[in-house]
Amino acid sequence: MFRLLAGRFFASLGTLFFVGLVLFALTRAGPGSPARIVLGADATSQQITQFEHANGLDRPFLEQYAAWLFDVLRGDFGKSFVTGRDVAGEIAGALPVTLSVVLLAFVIAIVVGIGIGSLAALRPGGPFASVTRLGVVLGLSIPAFWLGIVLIRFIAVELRWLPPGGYVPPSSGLIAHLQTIAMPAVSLAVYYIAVLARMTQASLQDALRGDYVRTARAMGLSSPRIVFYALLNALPPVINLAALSFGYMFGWALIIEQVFNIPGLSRALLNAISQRDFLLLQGIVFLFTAIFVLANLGADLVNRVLDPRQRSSA
Amino acid sequence: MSAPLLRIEELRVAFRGTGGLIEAVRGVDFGVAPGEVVGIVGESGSGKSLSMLAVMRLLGATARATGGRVIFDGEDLLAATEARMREIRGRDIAMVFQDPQSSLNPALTIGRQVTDVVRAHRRVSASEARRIAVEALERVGISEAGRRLDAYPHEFSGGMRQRALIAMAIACRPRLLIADEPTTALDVTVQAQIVELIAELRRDLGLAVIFISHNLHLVAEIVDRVVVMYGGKVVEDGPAADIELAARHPYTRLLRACVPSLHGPLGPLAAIEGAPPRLGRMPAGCPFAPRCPQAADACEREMPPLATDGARRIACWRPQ
Amino acid sequence: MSGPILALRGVTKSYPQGGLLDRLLGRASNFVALDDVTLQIARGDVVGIVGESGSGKSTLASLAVGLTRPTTGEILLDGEPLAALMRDHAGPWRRRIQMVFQDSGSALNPRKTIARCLAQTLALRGVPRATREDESMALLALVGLGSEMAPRLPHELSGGQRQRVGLARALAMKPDILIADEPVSSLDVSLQAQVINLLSRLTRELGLTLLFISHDLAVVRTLCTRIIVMRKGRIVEEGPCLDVLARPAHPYTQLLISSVPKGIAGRRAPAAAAASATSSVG
Amino acid sequence: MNRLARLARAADWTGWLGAAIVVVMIGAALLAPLVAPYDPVAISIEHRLSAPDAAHWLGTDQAGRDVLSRIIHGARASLAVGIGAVIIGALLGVSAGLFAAYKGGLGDQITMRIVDGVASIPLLVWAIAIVGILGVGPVTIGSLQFPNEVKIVTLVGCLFSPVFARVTYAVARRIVGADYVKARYLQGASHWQIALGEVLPNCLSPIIVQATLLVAIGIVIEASISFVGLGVQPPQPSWGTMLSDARNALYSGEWWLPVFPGIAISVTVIGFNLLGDAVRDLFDPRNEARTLVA
Repeated sequence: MFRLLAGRFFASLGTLFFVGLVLFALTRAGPGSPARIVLGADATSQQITQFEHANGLDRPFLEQYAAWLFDVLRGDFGKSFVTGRDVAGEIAGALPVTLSVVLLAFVIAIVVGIGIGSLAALRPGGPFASVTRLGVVLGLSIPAFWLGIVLIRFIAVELRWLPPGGYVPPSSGLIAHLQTIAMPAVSLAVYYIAVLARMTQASLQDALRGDYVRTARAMGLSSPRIVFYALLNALPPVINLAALSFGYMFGWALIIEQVFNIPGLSRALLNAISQRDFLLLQGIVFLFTAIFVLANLGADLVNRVLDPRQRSSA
Repeated sequence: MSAPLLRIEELRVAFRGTGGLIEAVRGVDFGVAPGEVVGIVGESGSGKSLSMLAVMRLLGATARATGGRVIFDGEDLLAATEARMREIRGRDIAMVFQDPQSSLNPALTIGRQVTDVVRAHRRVSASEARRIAVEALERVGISEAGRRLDAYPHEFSGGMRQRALIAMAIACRPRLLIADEPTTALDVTVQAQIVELIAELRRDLGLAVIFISHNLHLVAEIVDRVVVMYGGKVVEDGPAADIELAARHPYTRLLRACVPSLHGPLGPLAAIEGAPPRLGRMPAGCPFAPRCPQAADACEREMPPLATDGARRIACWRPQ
Repeated sequence: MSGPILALRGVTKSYPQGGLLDRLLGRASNFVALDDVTLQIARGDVVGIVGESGSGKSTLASLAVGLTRPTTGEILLDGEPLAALMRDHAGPWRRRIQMVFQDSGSALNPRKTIARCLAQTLALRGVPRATREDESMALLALVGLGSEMAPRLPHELSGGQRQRVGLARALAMKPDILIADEPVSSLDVSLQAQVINLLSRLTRELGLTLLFISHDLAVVRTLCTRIIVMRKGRIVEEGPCLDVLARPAHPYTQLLISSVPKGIAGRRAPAAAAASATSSVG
Repeated sequence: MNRLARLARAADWTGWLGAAIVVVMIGAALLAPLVAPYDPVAISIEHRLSAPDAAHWLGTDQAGRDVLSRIIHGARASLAVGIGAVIIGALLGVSAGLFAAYKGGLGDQITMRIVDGVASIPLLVWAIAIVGILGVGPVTIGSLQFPNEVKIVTLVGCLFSPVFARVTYAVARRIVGADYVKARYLQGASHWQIALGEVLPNCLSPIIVQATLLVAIGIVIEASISFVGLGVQPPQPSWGTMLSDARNALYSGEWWLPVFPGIAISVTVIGFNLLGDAVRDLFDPRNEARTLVA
């Protein structure tokens, strides 16, 4: 078991290393070198050489990458050439904002999605299952950012129940904090509610058709117990998908933050793009990728831990 | 014959199709006495498993019993409430299935699955349930049962899994065990062991058994009486020796002759031409008529009744 | 002409187990499916290979036709090493050894009509387009199917009919050796008898060498002249079929024989039943 | 009439609806210049911000441009990105999956690890970042100039490829092990004949299902990237930029500006999702209601 965990962990690190390398190469592939961007078009070649040497940009590519990666692993994302600010500090300021939206959306998606999916699976062909089917298609089809716009229009502008945007940190009051992240989190969650509901429904329905469920019925077990039997086998793929969704949600949170004008990683990333601050961009994208890879790893591990067959074969 | 423990009367089961109901079990009729072992023999599509699922009320969403009665111990199971059925299943009648691999829950230990059955029917403490589970597992020949309680199904071999399933079935001492092709998915040597185990349980626990199989030889080894089914109907029913050695229905005779044996004469096997009737395309008359070498016009037109002849019953216009 | 048509010499097949990392580091463990097997099949022999799951009988079949390669050892087809022949993937040797599979629903491509399946097979044997249809019909007739089967898809056929098509497909290559891997085990008993009779007739009429792989001793007895009993990747007993079944030398063969259902004749008195299963042979 | 049959027919009905939506949208995109009542980029100050009326069915925007015409023309970018990315993703992914499944052994493992690697890239973030790095200008290859969307199509296509690779791999590996494939091999059929003639045709249905569902996701991705200003560049119309522009109208009451482009995206995506679901139901062997009666 431990060997398996370690193996998966190192495989993920390896993935991150290579994906990071691609990212590093891509940031270097864009038009304009960092020196040109910082020093302007008028800079002399001597100034540029000097700048590049001072910032280690004249070293071999792989060496630069290794140095950067090593620093990142210690929590040092470097200092921006453009703003002169510490990239790690910038990220540390924006990450909790994004994280609070994503976490709330994640909780909503899991509770509502798995709940709806389970209920729909218990009575296949029933009215609730039909409604779920329709709801799932709608949930999958309405883009989160448009849903956000519609929510702002009705909940914030017409009904004035919630603020239309902005962000209040939890330190300035939990209620106010939740009020600011409620609509973004819901907009973000809807798609994943649909995804998880559909998966739960399909998986549980499948499990309920399983031979072991028939056996349990033939032995006279009660219905709740039989559903529990089926859930034990139906949930691992759902939990796997939920873990993956956590990673995906960060990506879509970028767009949602734009809609609700939330100062999270999205603003930092778009700023980095508009200022051509590649070190900041690199840092943020690497962070996203790391979160995504970890979510993948988590999904994988959850599956293995839940499945006794894989647990003991490790 | 003493008063039957189970009496199936004119049982009909149909699938729901887009064009309405498709009848697959078309009036099955037989009884099982207490402690009696009955074999049901038939090919795929004969309705043998389906009628037993109907007895257990386990047909699922796609099929349902459309007629007849299933009297168990004086009670019509087809009219019983689902709650009542839950009491009966596992406590009075238990059923084991063909594929022991998929019939056990892969996510739970063997012990948990057996004790769950015990606790579904008896108000006992956890430790008492465990004791009963160990006893049941030992009863079906699983050694070191106490230690094996914590094993998961995938850690068991196919034969062991089938034993564990039988342990679940007998844990509450039911009076009737329905075994649906319990050995088909197993290796021959294991198959012999399981057959032996069922014979043993019957002897020691006084259990009545319905043993479903496609193999007449296998069934004849342990059962008292054989019910032969074809096309959703009982075609012949009688003491095992009579059915195997002196069957009167042409289908039963051919069924026996077309299975090769280790002792009979060599040479081509008796073959039954054609294939069993498909669901929804049952002939109007005797279902076997299209393949029957003895078929006459009457056979094609009208289904022969199941006529009693001493200890047996035969549904054939031209019995041999 | 005198040597064995198929020979295995010290053939072992093992499968590595473990993930990519294990394999790259060369620390994967091995599962031995076939363990140092030597045997010879004479031309015209009808050989039954009997064993339970894990006995290696199916591995032996896929090695003999060249679906997999042995880890060690040598397979000779008419004296020529199979390893050398296989360098020419589509060589003329291919047609000489063909296989019939278990009817698992995957023996025939679900998207191809029977006619197309046979025509494509004939094309690979080099039969000109013009005569393919006639020959397909002849093949269907050979296995006892009418020409009305030709335009049908596999799911429109019964299990027995599909198995006949599988046989026709193998025969389309005009093989010398036919390997049949549990060809009747998933069929209903009445259809099983039809296919066994058909195989028996065809081997006789076409002078085929048949390797019949089965778990069913009674079926092997009906069909085969020779029997090979396998267990855990090894041959435990072999010889003329009737001799081995009448006087099994190996305890495992005895156990297999005693496990065959014998109907009423196999009924034991309650006391005798308690005795060891191996003692009640015959 | 029983419930299962009704449900099966309901599925057919929604499938047809999905197909109809997809056909209408693709038709609108292809024939945009003919179908659209106005020039989508023609500015008309005197008609700015007019509510839906007989002249402008869906109203006009801040620059007096006809919303309906902009939506019809916007379908081009959306569908081009959605469908284009799926084609690229399918070409890459299906060949990788087919190769890995057919080849087996080390080649299989290495290919699928690469697929895992690509799959562990967060699609949207990377698409935004890479367009950000490369800039939103047109791409020039030789004498040909492509709009910014080409970057998005290629990127999204690459990032879609693992989905296709995994689906193909999962199905193809089962088929490669099927007896009819072995039989074909034993007849001396070439690897190409087997891979393309036996394996691929039997993998197609789940691939088509995925393709349909991924077009839907591609459309949303295009809209999202355009929404943050990194996709289709003004004045060219796109559903994403229209919504982005409409944010200013949230407080001033021009409801038609945010509503109609959003509906356009949602309806198109619903169309592809319904179509994909219907295709899935059609092919899914587990669909008992169908297999049982067949």
